[in-house]
Amino acid sequence: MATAIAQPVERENYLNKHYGVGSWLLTTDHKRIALLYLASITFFFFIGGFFALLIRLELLTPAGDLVQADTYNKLFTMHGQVMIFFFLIPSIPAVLGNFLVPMMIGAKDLAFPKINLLSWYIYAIAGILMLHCMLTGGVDTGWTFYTPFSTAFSNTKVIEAGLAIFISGFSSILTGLNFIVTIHRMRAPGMTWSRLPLFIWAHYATSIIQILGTPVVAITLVLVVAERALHLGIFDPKLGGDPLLFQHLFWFYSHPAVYIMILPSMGVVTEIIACFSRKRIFGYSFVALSSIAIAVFGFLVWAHHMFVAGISVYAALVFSILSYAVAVPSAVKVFNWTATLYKGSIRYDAPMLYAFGFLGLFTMGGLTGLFLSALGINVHVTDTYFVIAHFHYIMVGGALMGYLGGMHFWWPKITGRLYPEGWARLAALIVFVGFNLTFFPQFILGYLGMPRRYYDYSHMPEFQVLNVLSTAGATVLGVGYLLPMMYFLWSMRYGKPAPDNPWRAAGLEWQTPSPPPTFNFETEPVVTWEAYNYDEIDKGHKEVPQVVG
Amino acid sequence: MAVSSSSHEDVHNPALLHHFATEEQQRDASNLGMWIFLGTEVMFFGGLFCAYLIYRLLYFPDFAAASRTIDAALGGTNTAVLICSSLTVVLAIWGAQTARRGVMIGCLILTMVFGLAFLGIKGVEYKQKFDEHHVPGPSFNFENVPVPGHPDQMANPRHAQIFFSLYFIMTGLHALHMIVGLGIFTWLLWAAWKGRFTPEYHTPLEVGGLYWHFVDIVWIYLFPLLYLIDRH
Amino acid sequence: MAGNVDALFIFLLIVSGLMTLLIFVAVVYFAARYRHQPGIPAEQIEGSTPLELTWSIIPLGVFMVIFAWGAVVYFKGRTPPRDSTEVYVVAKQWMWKLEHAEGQREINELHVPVGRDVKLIMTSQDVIHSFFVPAFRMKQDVLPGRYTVAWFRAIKPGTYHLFCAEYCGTQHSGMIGSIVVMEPAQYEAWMSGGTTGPLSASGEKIFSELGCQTCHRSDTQGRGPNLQGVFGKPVLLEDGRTVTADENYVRESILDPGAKIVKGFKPVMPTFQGLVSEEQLNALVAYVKSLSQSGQNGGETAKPATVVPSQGPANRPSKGK
Amino acid sequence: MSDHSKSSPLVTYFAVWAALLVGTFLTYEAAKLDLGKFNAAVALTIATTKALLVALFFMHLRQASEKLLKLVVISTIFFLFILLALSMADYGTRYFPNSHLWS
Repeated sequence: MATAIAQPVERENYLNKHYGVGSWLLTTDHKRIALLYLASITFFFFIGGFFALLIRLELLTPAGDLVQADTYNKLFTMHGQVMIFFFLIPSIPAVLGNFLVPMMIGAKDLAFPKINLLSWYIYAIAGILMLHCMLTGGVDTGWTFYTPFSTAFSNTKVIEAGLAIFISGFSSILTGLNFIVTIHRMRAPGMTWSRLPLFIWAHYATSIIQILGTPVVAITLVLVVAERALHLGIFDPKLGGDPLLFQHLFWFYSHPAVYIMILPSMGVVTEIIACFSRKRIFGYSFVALSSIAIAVFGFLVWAHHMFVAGISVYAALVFSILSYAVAVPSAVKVFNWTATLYKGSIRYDAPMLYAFGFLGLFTMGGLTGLFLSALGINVHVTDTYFVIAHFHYIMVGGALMGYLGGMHFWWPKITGRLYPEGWARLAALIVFVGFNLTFFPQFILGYLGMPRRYYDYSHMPEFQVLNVLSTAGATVLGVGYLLPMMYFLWSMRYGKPAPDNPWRAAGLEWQTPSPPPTFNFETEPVVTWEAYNYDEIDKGHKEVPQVVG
Repeated sequence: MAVSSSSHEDVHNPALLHHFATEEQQRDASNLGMWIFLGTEVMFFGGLFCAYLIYRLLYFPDFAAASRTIDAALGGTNTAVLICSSLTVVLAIWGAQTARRGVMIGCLILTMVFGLAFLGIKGVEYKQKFDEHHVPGPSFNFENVPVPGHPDQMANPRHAQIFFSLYFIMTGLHALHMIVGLGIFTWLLWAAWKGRFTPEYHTPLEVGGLYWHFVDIVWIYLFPLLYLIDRH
Repeated sequence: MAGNVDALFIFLLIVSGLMTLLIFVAVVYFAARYRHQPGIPAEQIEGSTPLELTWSIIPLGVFMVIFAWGAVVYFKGRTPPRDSTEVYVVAKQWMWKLEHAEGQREINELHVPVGRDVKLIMTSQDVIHSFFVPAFRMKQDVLPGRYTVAWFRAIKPGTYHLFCAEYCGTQHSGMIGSIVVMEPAQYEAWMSGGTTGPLSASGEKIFSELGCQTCHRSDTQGRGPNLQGVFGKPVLLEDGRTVTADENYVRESILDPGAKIVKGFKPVMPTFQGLVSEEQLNALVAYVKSLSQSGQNGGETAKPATVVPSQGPANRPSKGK
Repeated sequence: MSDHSKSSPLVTYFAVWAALLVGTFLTYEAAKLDLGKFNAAVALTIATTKALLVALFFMHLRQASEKLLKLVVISTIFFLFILLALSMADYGTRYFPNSHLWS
């Protein structure tokens, strides 16, 4: 899609330096790779969204009438797998992170450009395998692959889906590895740790999880595939194995994986809030450290997905209390963002509207997490729509809002074009309203007891009203997601050319042309200022932070 | 695994790559990258060690019985072989550092010979297990094998099968790493032969060496855990 | 149960409602009050460590209260009262098979008396299921290969939904049923309907059909331990460990006799893996359990049990392994 | 990492190599002794010593002037420990009081 971009400005930049398919497929430029990722994850986002739409349509009526039970099971399975492994996990890191991490720290590229390209190819191979799996029958285990259903009972393409996700994991690992090395080794002179934008801190924390968590789920999927192919017994109780071991290993990654999705989004929102309230972030070091704390504590809480699974009650106590420990840094972040607004000079541009949306939805998602970590309540609401609503508030309301906010914020930098502001504000509003209409009723559904992954609720017609509301919301939400897609595409050709720093923002990435030249900076930056020095910009002491040649 | 080989490609040009400011920066980045990759590898094996630990504690007697049927002498020999190969790796780097081309190339070749020997011995072991029907699957047979210390108590074949599953997956994954390592070292040998490495620049050797040593360390743990559960 | 959970839920609703309100009001107020106005620059504030500590420690304190409360509710929900009525549950794709200790069998329907504690001893024949009764705020996964236990006490007559809450395949959403809570009198009437006798009696029959009594004799001469009065008691094992003879232990002893051998006995018992169905296993467990109940409850002394405390190796009662 | 020009003395390499071989031999022999529960402890202690020798001397972790590499190693081991320890928190107490993974 990016090859279609018209040459926006006369200056040579990363988009117009080379032309042709080959110049994209063999590029090692982190900005071009980011666009490769953008195209591919957008593709998967709409596939996953299409599945979601079918799920919601099926649930419009209590009876199972739109699709067959098996089809429905495949729909929610592949919705989850596609959205999590092929959209959310790569979304912000591989697109915005890839584009911005080197620029924000004043580097010419990531430390290992070829590995960066390799990670996209690995992602592409995994994606093709996943597509092949979906087109030739799909998989119906739920995205969680619980054994022994996945290893001994499902007769769908578990092995193929497992391998696809296994492979995609390496793409994620390589991205994380590249970020950590880049952040450690490639910072521009003067870019000390305490001057790093909080976006970088968030990506650093994300990378830790990608590096240390992903391999565990990878090997677990290998075991599932081996178990399914050879009946080894590792997870099969009939052969002496313990199915809960699978759950432990799976959630060891898959709980922290939530933080892979939300942490980068927090980073994006931090940048946006600072820029549009023209302020230093309140409590910089606390926000930075809370990212690391979330990454570390995120590894200690996984079994809160298993409170009714048959684990030891004593272990459940430990995991419950640790789950509250991870809630504290999240709360700290929310308070700091709110405090940043205090005495700011706040503008309501589209990115800021998404950031506000993020704040509200993440707060609600986070607070409902407190319900789920409370052992006594967890028993009732786990595996119901309450959980569905909770994690959509975090992963869609939080992560996706942040992603969209970030796309709007940096779109002028990425493409050199401005998107239509009015449409963008409208889209932000539609997404916010549609989202709440879709998912808020699901909290109530869950507490009333509607289990997740139910295809047919004809014996419980009392659930219909809330389901209808939810489906109506999903339709609105769908429109809200299509809009940005359309005006972004439109703006690539017809949008007004963007100035280098349309938001008068403070980050290093804004001190270079839009779109940036291939090696990001025309002269090598030397950093002499703190992050978020909006006072200096606004008081006119410096029009923009000075870049020393 | 592809990672490590391509991390070498990044630096295969002795000239400084465009996006690094100094050679020092480039070398430090490669080094750090490899160490972090090894962290990933630790967690990769870590999932297996976790499964192993839990089943070993749950089914200790069966694991002990199954472990006894593997040839510990071969396993011990393989440990020694790998240790020797680690030595030749450091000697090869020393050769590069001190401009002793013969030492460098000779030691690289020796490392690969040791690596191949390891895989050969591993193959002999696998062959034995195959002949004894100890390979998990339809032909698996572990009937009437007594539990160590209790001659009248037979090990549970299902639990023994879990042991052998873990044995084959863990050693198999390790062997896969050895094969990747041999690939890396073939390339290093080629590059060394071409005279790419100098006392000033031999980062690929160091990074490849880190990988090789890590594979050695994994085996250092696998050997007692799999072969020596209960041998008295 | 429902009351406890709801109380905590309401508490959480209030706490999180206040928190949400606080954030929302602050955000909306700041956004309006400090909107961009020409000539009024933002005021730069670095941050405040006391403030950071305040809003870390206070939430942490609140969280600990929630944790403790949640843990208490959870513990109550996980610990069946001693004298509960027992129901054996076997889940399979895609139905619930329930068997009362008294012998009544039901499918997808469970009749229980109001006000009585009901303990569910559950296992699955195939994949993981989850026994979920929203009205009782009670849920427990049902696993293949072992027992999980749950309990509830219904306080109002009526019919309540029973759901499978763990995804289990094609007809997952069809694996539903109902809990029928009846007045005691009605329940007695229902119970007196056709039954083949108590579950333990079927268990006794299976016990003798499989020839278990040749070794597990009711004296000290058997090749296997005497099972009288074993259930619920600690058992000394050959390797020096001690276990309590609970449902899972009896189950394991039948299916994997070599795993935990009672002190003083030889590992001579063959496995019954694949030879007994889940229902037969339940019956056997109920039977072994019944051998202890006579002495325990001080009721009718059915058998002159040779209940010996856990030291005596020779006549250690337990499933011989 | 900074002083690569100064190569480690060969003596160290050969000494470490010899120590590793001795360690392997010791592990093998110790396994034949009946030490009860301590067999595993002895085996793992020797293995860890060997792993440390390889990491510190062959992988030059000891000389690494930067603390960063040590931090990478330590944090990896920490997370591995978390995986094992918290899993065991479940398995160790799941059938309590019938749990005897530790005895």
